[in-house]
Amino acid sequence: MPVNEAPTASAATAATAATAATAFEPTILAFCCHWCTYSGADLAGLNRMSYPANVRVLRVPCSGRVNPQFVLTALNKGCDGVLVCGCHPGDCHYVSGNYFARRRLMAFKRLLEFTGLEPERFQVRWISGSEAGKFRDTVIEVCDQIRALGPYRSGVSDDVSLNG
Amino acid sequence: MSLSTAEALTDALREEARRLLAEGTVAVVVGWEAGRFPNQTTPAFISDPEQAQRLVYGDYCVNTLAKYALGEKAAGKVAVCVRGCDSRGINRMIADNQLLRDEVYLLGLPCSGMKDPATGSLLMKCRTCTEHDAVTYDVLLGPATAAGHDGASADSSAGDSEHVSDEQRFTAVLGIEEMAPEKRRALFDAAFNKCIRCYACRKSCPCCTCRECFVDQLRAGWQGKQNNLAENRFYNITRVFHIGDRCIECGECERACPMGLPLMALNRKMVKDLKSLFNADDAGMTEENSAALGRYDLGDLEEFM
Amino acid sequence: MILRHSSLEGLLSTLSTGARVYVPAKADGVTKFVLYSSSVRPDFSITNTTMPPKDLLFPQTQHMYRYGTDAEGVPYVEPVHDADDVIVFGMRPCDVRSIECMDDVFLTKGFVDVSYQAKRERLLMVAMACTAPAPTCFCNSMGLCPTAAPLADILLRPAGATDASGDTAYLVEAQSEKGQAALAQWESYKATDTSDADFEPVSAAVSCSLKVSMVGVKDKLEAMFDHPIWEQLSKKCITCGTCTFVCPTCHCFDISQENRLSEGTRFRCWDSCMFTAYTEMAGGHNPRASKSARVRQRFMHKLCFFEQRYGKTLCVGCGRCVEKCPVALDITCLIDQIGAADVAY
Amino acid sequence: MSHIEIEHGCARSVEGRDALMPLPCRVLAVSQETSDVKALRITSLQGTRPFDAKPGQTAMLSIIPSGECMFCVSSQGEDYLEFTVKKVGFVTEQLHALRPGDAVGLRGPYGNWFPYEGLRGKDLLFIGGGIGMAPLRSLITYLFDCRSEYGAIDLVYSGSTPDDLVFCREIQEDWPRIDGVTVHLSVYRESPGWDGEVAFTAPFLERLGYAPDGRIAVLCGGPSLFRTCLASLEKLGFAPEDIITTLEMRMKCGIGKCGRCNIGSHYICLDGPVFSIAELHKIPGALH
Repeated sequence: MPVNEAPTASAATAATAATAATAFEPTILAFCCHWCTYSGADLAGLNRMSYPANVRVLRVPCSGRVNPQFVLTALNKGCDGVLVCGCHPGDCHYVSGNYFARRRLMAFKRLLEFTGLEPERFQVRWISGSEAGKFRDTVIEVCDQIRALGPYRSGVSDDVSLNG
Repeated sequence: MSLSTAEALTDALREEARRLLAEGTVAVVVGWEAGRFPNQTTPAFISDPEQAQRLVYGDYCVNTLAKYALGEKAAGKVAVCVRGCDSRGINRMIADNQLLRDEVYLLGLPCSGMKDPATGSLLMKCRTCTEHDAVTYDVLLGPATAAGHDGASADSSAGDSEHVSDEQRFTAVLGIEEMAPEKRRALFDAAFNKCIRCYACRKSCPCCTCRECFVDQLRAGWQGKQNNLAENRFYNITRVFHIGDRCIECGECERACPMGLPLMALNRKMVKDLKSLFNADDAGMTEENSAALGRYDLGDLEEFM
Repeated sequence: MILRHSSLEGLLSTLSTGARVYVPAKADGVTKFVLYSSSVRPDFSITNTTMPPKDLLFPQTQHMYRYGTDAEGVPYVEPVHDADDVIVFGMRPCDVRSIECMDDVFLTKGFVDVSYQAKRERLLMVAMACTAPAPTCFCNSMGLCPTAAPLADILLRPAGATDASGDTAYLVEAQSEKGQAALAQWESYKATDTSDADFEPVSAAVSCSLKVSMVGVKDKLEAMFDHPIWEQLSKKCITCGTCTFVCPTCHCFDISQENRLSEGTRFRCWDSCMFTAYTEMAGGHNPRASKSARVRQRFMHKLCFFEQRYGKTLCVGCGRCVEKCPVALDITCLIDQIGAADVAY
Repeated sequence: MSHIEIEHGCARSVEGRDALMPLPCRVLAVSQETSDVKALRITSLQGTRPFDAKPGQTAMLSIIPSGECMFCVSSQGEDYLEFTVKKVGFVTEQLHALRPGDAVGLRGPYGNWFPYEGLRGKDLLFIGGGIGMAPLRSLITYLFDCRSEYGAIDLVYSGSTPDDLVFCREIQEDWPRIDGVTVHLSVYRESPGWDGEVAFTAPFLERLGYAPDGRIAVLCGGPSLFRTCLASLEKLGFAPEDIITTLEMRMKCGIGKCGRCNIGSHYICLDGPVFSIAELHKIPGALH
């Protein structure tokens, strides 16, 4: 496991509630391609690089596997930000997966932002297996951005009253 | 269109429908008939030549009929009345392998935009329509209107249907894009809050033809059944994304929505982005499937480095 | 008691100190019953709100209970209580009648629905008689009167005469003990310079222009289960749930749940007999797989089955489905067709 | 001749209890009946029988966080209710993964019951297919408990393969030893290790040639078995009043409110599931 022991989502939520907003620690879900970023994260661990424990790494076979619905689901289930990482264009293990992902996620990101999502909350980066430093820097950067934004309000608990 | 044009087209439609049914060319004709209220029409399904006189055509044929071809084709060849929107819907379903061109017989009709029977004003969906006239048909009943075609306008009221520029087509999208993010969020949160998830939008959409919608994949659990902002947002955004690169911009979803959600602004956001990013074609203009998200180009814009 | 339109605002703000008061208004472009506050502008000229008031008793999502496992590993289930004192101010007679239908469903036949009952007991219905039925209204034909709402606790009838200031007056009558008791709060707002006798309330002569005949419809339908009318009629239906969701009497629901880690909430939510998945069973068999079977179910339930079971029609003639159906599949046209059908009964 | 009276809509809510709220319970025991059928015995947290159910009544069993499914109580003991669960979908798959001690939710009992009072003194013919044995078993085991009060009991039971015969050992070995009980088994396909009858239920039933003679038939099985056996029973001369069945339909609430199990003016969960064929003839769509 390339990730440090992380607090559970509910512990993070409880911590947020208990202390001031400055103490907010975001939960970030990172979909990492098995063939590149996942190894890059592993390498970061081997090299004892430290990066925020806010990120939860979820291994996927390819960035092309990341159904945009995953992103919405992650936000609805309590994540404050979502990061999708895959191989650099041209390097896809399956030849074209990341090319499809690039188009799809580019359009999807614009659609989410159109409906008011802060751009920082959903990001896509290409990180190869040797780019441990880039993985660390990306996680730090995204984490700082989302910490500054504060928690994501999905509206899960606001049941819609049709009348009222 | 003028009353006389509407009457002439109605007569031509009835005659053609009667002939097609009597000769056995088609099993059913899908068109419109008068409803209970003044100017109201409702989709009609005629399989008896004697009943062809029920068909009407005029300024108030608000329903886009394309999707009915899927339900009717089991009985034999289906004649469908088509204008720009209906014909693009048919093309779209052919491209999506839902329909064969041979399973339908298309009765092309000129269109100068349809009106709301309650108010008499041009329907929202028709104000931003780029293709009033059928893009494909087996027979054309009456002359084409002006928009997008070379022919002279059918009559003076065709002025309603002057060519719609991209700027006009994307007015709503551009307006929203200019807003501050918080304002956009507030706008769509209010809209998604209104949604009752009756699914009229997906049911009326000629692009929504999945045998099993993600909404109904209970085992996968994509869509919770609770009505709250998060679930409503999930549904609406996913719906748009699923049809975004195939949307024919018929506007049926927005017309069908009982709660008045700005669904076409969402659809057109996708259409506009795909057009500008990937030079996507307008959907449903041909039978070819050229959906922008189903393919890629090595030289696509790179913004994820 | 006579109440002037100009005193309504004062009355509503007084009432809203002790209860949640809902009034007809337009919010985000949709007319519905909105929780009253000083920023809400009630609009009593709306004949029928797009969304009926049913969700005040039967919310689209009703959380029923929470569950989980405690520290010792023992499972627990605890109810969610959320009933409040609610006043619906300005319900139309058809909507009042719809509550009567819902009462039959949720409060009778051996099982009482606990969450409905809790809300129902704390609901005060203030009805407003109709003076101008909408073109899609047909409540007369369903046995209702646009100016009477027998089940309402309090009935407001706009009085025919307006005074010199042009201020509309309402004749206020309590129709139940609960209503009578509630009127105490209204006393200070009543018009003191006039008496009930000076006003002629809107009369029973108010009538819908849309009329259908229900004579024999139920009996004929009993013999029409296999009639070709369902196949023909359902062709244009796109099987969305609009008609069922805007209907004030449709009460079908599903039960589902929302989980978070080891805890969760089970809720019930509106469902629609128009949806394929509604009757689909585990293993895939669906007793109402076809569109025509589902359309038949909806109309048979409204016009025949419910009457057999509870002695009243499940349609109150509010016209919401007539107005909102995206393909104009009109229940009044269906009733006409049944009337015209050559079926012995 | 008077016919058997079946009560409808006779279930009632328990005072002070929300009929839609499950009781937290535990699994007492699990037994694998066939490759895809398990019998689950459910006990309350206090180790008592969660509630009493009459033969044929149903209850809603749930893995609380996943969802609920309606089952017929297939038998009951001092400290448990037993349910026979076939793996067909999402919830039943999880029910199959349960082990003794695991938590489940249970609410009920719902619906009506077999008219065991009215059947007293009668000869009975049970016809079942596959998982359809579950509801029949609730009545059969009840009859065994007061054996002397009832006449002859004949059972015609079949399944696609021997593996689809639920409670097979019990039915084959124990039941025929009981006085006045005759068991006829068949499978639809030749199967290794099966030297018994190979036949579809309806022709098998006709071949056995049961005459009505005041006998009451109780029928439960899938749609095609139901249709064909019903025709056979009518051919054998059984009056629709003398054929009793129990219906299956998707149910959610169990208390006649949610609408999906509505047929005609009836709700199967509340007014049923037990009906006579004569009654079903009068309900539009019930025999479709």
